[in-house]
Amino acid sequence: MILPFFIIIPLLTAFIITLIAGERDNWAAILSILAVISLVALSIFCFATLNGRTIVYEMSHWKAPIGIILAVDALSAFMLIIVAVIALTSLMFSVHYIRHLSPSWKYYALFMLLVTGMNGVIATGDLFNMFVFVEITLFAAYSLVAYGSKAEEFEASFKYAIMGSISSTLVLVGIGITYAATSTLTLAKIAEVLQQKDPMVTLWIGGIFLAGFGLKAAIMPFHAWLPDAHSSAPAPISAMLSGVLIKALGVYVLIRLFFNVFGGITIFNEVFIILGTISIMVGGFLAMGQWDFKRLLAYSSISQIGYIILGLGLGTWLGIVGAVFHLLNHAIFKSLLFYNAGSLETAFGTRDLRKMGNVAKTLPITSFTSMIASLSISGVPPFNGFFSKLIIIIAAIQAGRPVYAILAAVGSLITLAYYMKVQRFGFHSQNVVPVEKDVISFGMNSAMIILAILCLATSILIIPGIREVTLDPIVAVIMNKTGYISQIFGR
Amino acid sequence: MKQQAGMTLIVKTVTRISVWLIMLYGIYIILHGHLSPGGGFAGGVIIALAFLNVMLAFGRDFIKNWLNIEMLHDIDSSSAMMFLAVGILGMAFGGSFLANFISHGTLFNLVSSGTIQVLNIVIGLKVGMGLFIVVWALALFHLDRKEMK
Amino acid sequence: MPVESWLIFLLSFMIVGSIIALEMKDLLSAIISIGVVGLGVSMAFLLLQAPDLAIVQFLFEIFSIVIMVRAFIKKDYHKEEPSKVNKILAGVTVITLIAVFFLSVPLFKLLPPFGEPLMTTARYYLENGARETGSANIVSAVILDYRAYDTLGETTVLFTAILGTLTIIRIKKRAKPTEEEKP
Amino acid sequence: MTVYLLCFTLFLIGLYGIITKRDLVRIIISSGIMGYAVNLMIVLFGYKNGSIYPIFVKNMPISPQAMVDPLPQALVLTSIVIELGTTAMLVALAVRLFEKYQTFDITKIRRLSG
Repeated sequence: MILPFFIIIPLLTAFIITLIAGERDNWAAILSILAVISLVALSIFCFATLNGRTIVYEMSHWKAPIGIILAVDALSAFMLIIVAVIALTSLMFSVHYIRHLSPSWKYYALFMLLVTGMNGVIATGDLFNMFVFVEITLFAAYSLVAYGSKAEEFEASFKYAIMGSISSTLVLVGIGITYAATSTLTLAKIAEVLQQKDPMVTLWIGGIFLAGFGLKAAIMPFHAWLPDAHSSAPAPISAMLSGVLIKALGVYVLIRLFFNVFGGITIFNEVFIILGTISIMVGGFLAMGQWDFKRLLAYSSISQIGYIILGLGLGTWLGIVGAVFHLLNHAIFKSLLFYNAGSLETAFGTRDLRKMGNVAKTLPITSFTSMIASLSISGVPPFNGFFSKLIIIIAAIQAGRPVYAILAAVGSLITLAYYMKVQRFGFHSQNVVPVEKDVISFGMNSAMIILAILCLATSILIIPGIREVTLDPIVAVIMNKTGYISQIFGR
Repeated sequence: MKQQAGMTLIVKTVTRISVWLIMLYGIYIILHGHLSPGGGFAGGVIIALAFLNVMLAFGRDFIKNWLNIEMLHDIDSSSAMMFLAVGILGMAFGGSFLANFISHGTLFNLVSSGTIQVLNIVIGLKVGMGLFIVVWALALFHLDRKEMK
Repeated sequence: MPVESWLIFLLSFMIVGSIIALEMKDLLSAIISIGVVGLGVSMAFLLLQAPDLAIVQFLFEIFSIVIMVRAFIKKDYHKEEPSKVNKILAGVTVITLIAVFFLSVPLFKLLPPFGEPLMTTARYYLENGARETGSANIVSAVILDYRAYDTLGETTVLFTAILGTLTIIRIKKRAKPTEEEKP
Repeated sequence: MTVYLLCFTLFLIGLYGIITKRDLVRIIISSGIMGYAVNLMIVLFGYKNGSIYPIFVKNMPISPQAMVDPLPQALVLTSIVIELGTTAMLVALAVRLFEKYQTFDITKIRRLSG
């Protein structure tokens, strides 16, 4: 019964905001924060009560192949939690940050539509429905990227929109061919029917979907739009885009399709491993050459998504644990880093690392949290990023692919190098740049502190007793294709 | 461009009559969505095109007085909300989100098929108002820039 | 087969039309050619027994042409000379796309041939749709009852697109000053 | 079969346009072409030889077996609406870009690089 509320709550909030819009911009902020808090509670409740089952909700009261179903299992619930938590911190950060961008009610309405779209993609069990919600998310994202009405924002948004339209068209081709081949749109039914078909069909459909959703996940050959879009958007939106959007629309959908629906075709695993490794290396090298903080972070996202894809491609239990764990961690620390970038931009009016200075004195919280995030993302022991990267590297060795393990380790060193560069030149340089006192509001600071605490706290997920109830059910869902089908049809 | 708002007298006279016919046709299409081809999306666009017709024939200033753009915005968002409300009502009365909970009536009657007709009307309103607002905004954009120069 | 040959004729016409639209120097001619291609799509829908789609495609085509003409056909837009298409890029793209085309020819053979769809779920809609939903138009029954959730999403997409367009354009709504940042 | 391939050709022409054209309007047009091709392809997949439209008419008994597949039509209806949304948004962006840069040429719109 609770599943439709994941869509109803944010959608209703967006509609109410547009209706009462006008002078009451504060209402919009309060309403959306309330909505997102309820989503956090709902998603945690959902995850806690799952116990390895799949909750299925039949929309319009029609059974699975006839109507549309919502299906939430451990993986979906996990993604819902990530979306809700990052959205909450992002809203806390936004309240002050977007004050100079006039009519802010549109911002909140679009933000809620963004959340609606991602929740819809994650919760659905129907291929075409997934496409529709992907479109909602992308439309909201295009307009939010262009929200500041600066020339380069329009440019980034246009590029993003064109890339999005190419990828959506490819996905639609895939959907059409899937329908022609299987005559159904329910994911579980497709999985069942494709098992009896020529594997060439699966291969072909898979190739189209890999190109379509790979564009959205910004895996290496399809990455060109990401640095522009993610660095031009307002900081809280960059955090949403980099932190959750490319995961919900890209990685989550790829997992769902390639493990639960097409599962069992090894060639895709090889492709994932190779693309993942290329992403790690090239993203890392490109990030190293950047002086624009947000652009550096955007390239770093490509590199970190590479780790997730590599872990998935290994296909072993350990590799997938690492991938899922890294997905969570990356959402946390990349969002935190984008908030840092946003608060530096508020304080110094620039994103160029060379023009910043004495951050540690003037903005202690920003400086401290960015240190934690940088250490996390570069994989320094007590923080969460270390564990997930370590697991992926160990998994690569165990799977008998030492070359990829070495490359992943080198990628980690590159990450460390460019985050040390950020710390050295951005935060601890000798420049003295004047800053007004108290430019960073309470909401912005608390958003950063919450995520910094989460950076440490999520490390405990890897402790055996806790891992069994958190990460293991997710991995079980990913690895068990027949389980996915039978759970949905209730057999 | 500016000295003459809209087009010639002939166009204006024809538009005065044809707008209502177009709109009537749009409403017909919406109401018969469950019986014949068409439905909310097609009918909504027809209504938007009727407004567009007025705007092209009489100019932007006329339509500002003729239509309340604020109200169009409100209809746009409230009809989207009504769609959601039908869904939630379906949850309350039909047992599932967006369930068809109103009596279906007899096949081929004008008033039949429960929520399908309601949703057609809601979509028609939403599409009609929403699309007209887009064209209006694009037109106004040029107007704004011209005034600035 | 008459339908298939008509479709081949229409599709060839559309291919020519879209090449003209892409290669035409003048913006207005390009937009009008694409409109003609859209009307071709509408006719093809009619041939394929999809009157709902034919109406919607026809109307939406008119609408997008109006939007494009209104937005792009201004006097000051015609001054500039378009920069030359990069010959090497164009050549590589054409070769790649031709390769993709020939690679996918055997793949289309794996699908059911034209005119013989599988229709396993669709049969249910056709046999029970009118009785279960009370709608004589089965397409309406599918979009507003069996798959009403998709249509909710679709309405939301349109809502988002409109809100987004307004955000990008930034007209002054409710007398609130918009700030104009200079590039 | 020939129909599918012609439709695919239309799709590839759209893709070619998006990749090679240097003009915002042509890029928008190309994305439209891709959309047409996909919509048409999905409806082609649902066509059944010798069948009629899936609408029952009063006093005219038609067997459900003699109707084309309604589901692709429902999907394409959605997709057409989404296409229009994309077009509106791209047009709005292109107009704003023209205002900022005074050009539609994408090679001259290059503030973001790298």
